[in-house]
Amino acid sequence: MAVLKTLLYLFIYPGFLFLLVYSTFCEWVDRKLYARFQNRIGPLHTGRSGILQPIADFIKLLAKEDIVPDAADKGMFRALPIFGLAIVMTAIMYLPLWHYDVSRIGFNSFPGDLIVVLYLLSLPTLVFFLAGWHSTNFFSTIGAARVLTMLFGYEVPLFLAVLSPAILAGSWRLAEIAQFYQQHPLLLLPNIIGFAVALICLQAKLERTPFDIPHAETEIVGGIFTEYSGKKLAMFRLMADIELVVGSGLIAAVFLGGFPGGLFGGFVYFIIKTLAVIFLLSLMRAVTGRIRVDQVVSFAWRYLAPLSVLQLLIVILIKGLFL
Amino acid sequence: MKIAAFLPELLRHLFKKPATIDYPFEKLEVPKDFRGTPILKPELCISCRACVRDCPAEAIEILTENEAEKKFKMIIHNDRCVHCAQCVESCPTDAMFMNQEFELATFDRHTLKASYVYVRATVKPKVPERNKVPEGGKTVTPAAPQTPQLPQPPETK
Amino acid sequence: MEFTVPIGPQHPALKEPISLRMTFEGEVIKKADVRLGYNHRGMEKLAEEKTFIQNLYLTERICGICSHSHTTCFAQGVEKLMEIEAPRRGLYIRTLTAELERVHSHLLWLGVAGHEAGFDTFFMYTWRDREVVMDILEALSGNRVHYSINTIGGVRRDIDEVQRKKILDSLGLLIKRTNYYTGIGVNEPTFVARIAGVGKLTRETGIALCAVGPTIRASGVVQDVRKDDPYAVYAELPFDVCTADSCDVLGRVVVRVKELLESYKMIEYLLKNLPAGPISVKAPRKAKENEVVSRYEAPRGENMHYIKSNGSDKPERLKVRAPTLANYPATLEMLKEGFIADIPLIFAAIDPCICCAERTVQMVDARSGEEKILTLAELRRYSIDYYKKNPIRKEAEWPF
Amino acid sequence: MNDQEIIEKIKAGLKDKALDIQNPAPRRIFFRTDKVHLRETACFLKEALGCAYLATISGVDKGENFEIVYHFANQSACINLRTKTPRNLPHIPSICPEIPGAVLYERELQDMFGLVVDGIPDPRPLILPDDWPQNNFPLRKDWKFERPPEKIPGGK
Repeated sequence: MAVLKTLLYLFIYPGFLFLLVYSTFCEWVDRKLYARFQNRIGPLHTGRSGILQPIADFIKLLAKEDIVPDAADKGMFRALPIFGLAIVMTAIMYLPLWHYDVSRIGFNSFPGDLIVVLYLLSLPTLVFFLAGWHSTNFFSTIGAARVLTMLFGYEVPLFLAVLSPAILAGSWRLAEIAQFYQQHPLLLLPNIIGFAVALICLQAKLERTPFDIPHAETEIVGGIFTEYSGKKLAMFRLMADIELVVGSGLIAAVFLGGFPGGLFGGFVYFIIKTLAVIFLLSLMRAVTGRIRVDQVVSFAWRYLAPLSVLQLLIVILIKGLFL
Repeated sequence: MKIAAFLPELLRHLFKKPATIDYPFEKLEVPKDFRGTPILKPELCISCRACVRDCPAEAIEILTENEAEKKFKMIIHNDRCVHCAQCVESCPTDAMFMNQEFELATFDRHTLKASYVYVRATVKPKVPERNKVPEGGKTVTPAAPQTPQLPQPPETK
Repeated sequence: MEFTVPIGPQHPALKEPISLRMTFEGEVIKKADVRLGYNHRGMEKLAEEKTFIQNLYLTERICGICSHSHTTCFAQGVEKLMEIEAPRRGLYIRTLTAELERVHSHLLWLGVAGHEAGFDTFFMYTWRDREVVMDILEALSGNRVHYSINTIGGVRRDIDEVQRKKILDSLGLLIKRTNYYTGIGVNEPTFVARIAGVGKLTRETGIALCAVGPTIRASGVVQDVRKDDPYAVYAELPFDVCTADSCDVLGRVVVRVKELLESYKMIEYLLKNLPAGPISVKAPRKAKENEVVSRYEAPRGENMHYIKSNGSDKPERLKVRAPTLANYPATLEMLKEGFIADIPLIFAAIDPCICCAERTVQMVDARSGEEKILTLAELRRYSIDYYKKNPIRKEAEWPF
Repeated sequence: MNDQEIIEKIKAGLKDKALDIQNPAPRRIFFRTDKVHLRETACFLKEALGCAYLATISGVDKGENFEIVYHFANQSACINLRTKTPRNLPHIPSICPEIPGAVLYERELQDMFGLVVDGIPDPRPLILPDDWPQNNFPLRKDWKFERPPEKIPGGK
């Protein structure tokens, strides 16, 4: 029974199958919202209100000719999309959705899994860098350099912002953090600065406007993806979608009180909370223009890092004085 | 400087009807004087070739089918037409007009050719000085009245 | 490490083909060079073989955005050669179309600037509002892009009372939206951070490099053909030449937005003071041997046609100078010491409208680093050979 | 500054280097100069009349000669300076030292008329492709373009 449950966990929910379906759905939500903010219709014809459009795009890309450039490092070039996809799919296993027991330590929930998720979310950035670097195209190389430059900006504030609720909850384990905030929902309020910082950093991590600098199409064509086509590009697109789900799931687990209620309750909470985060991310994408890479770094260190330190200070004060 | 200056506008648009329409299924109406595709009214054409002379895209051809019967053939190459309506302007008898058709895209250029076979009309041109024997225009002088014949329908349209 | 990157002829930031060859050091541009000729259509040669009436439609097709500019410039030149004068109502309608075209071009440009800065929402909104003026132009002239409203000796279509009312009504909306965008343009921090202080062109360099239009006006030079050399009915219109002193892309945005507001004023004046009378006079087919220089302030800058006639119904020589060509030397100057990220913005800030030609491709072999110039035929042969040697695999290569 | 004053200034400043000064329309002044005085004249127009703005350079094929028209403009007039060069020796001096913005127009002249602009800072072709055949200058009157027959897939 336990084996079956684990297999279900890995392959159906929240593993492989659910992720495929839900990440394309999230992309549709994002596209539709972005379109409606801009007074457009958005995807419309594939499926009801275009809900199948991301899947159709995925299948279309799979059918396209796959080109590996002569000058590229062929092994790396081929392996990286699968590697990246595996990383983000692994990351969702550690979100406290289902199949965990707060009182016991399991393979998917243990003290320090927060750090693991953060680490697994950092790896895709490295994959993007390597993908760009090994394409050996000028535009890809510039894109790769920009990926790393941006990483120096947003990574530290993101870690600090995500760690402060953990400090308040007194645990490095996502399930325990979620449980703490379910018991003390009012304590979510002091984390509001951290939530804002984490949202902005997540946007940067997902490389969406205003931080879509590594693949800014009007500047460096496709950036890191310039040489990618066909199936490999489809993998990367899917990877970005799943990263969106995992990232917003992490924010929801840490800042919005997790997903209580076992299989069904957790499912409903997961959908509602991730969609709420995605709504905010879409809004941020619609409301801003792209900034320059030097502006990202200076913005991150001038505003985001001090804000997250301030958040840490608030949390420590609250913890020391009231708890 | 404000942060997120666009925000109220964006949220307002979330509840507004989209400005775009679902084009091939829904269409906007074109204004009444829209310059669409040039069409010939064969019963008015006197074969003066003013349109041939002025067409900037060489899209109009007039061939003599039968000299004795005064039968002519006009071919409008819609694949070359630039929709400027200069032919309508140049026509002394208002035999050309533009309809509202604008969706002409096709896989085959031949389907865009519209040809009309007709007997030259005997209409008095409205601007006489425009009608002064243009190049190759032997047939411009008004012909003797002849029994009115029904114009032939266009071959392809 | 310095390396050279070709921006174009095919690049997402460029809507038309042109090649900018940039030498970067890191993210900073050290050298910039421009290669034209990817879209040269030989119009000046072709014009020598067409009659004046046909050339009217040929010049219209020099550019899709400022199609009215080129026909007006050509038509008023030919009118001088033929020694006829268009009636006042015709000139009023001509000017009205010109100003509506300026409104549509500047709104389009604002959207493009937003898009180049990755600000797609701004792009969508401005282009939606541009539809208002496009609809007016369509109702007025019968088409959205090539209005063909000019003819030699006046205009082809009259404007009726219903249209006049409709345009005046729509103006209110356009003014409201333009004022709103002015607020956004100077308030949205991510947008302002991208355009302020970028693409500097000092007054002296601008003058020395013969820049025109909003590009030079944003460097504080008062240069506008509508004021300096009034054509059509601009001599009797109330308007100011808009300038800015910041010499950067922000200044060019400001100049264009100000010009929009001036254009609305002019359109209102033109509609309220529309004289009665005929709209065109009959033009002869032939022009006496003579020459004329016709100037016109297009939305992008000064447009100049030099027309020489030889007594026949065809011009002996037609020289067209579109404003973008005059702005290239200045653009190269502006690009120097900029960032890669600024290229699309700086280049878009002159509102390029590229009309040039070429059939070669520059290929760089990544391994040897040597450059090969291939003609299109060679490139085609190369690609056919490549696919013969490496056929596309039929069976799917599933990565799992 | 009205047209008459400009003409007076040109006459006074250039003396006999400015030949047949015409004023065919308001704000349009045409005059001719020999090509050896070209740079000097451009310099005079720039310094004395404020015509730093060169709108364009037009070339005209006149059979024996090429006529080259430099269209200068200032705030009050468009001053057109003509010069000519024989067809068998098509050389003109570059005015780039005086007016740096002239370089593109001079390159265009080289491409289209086969003129040789002496002292041009950047002599590469501007608009013609790199594989363009030698000694083909499209805007010369003796250069005729044969339109290739239109090929429509599937026959006419």
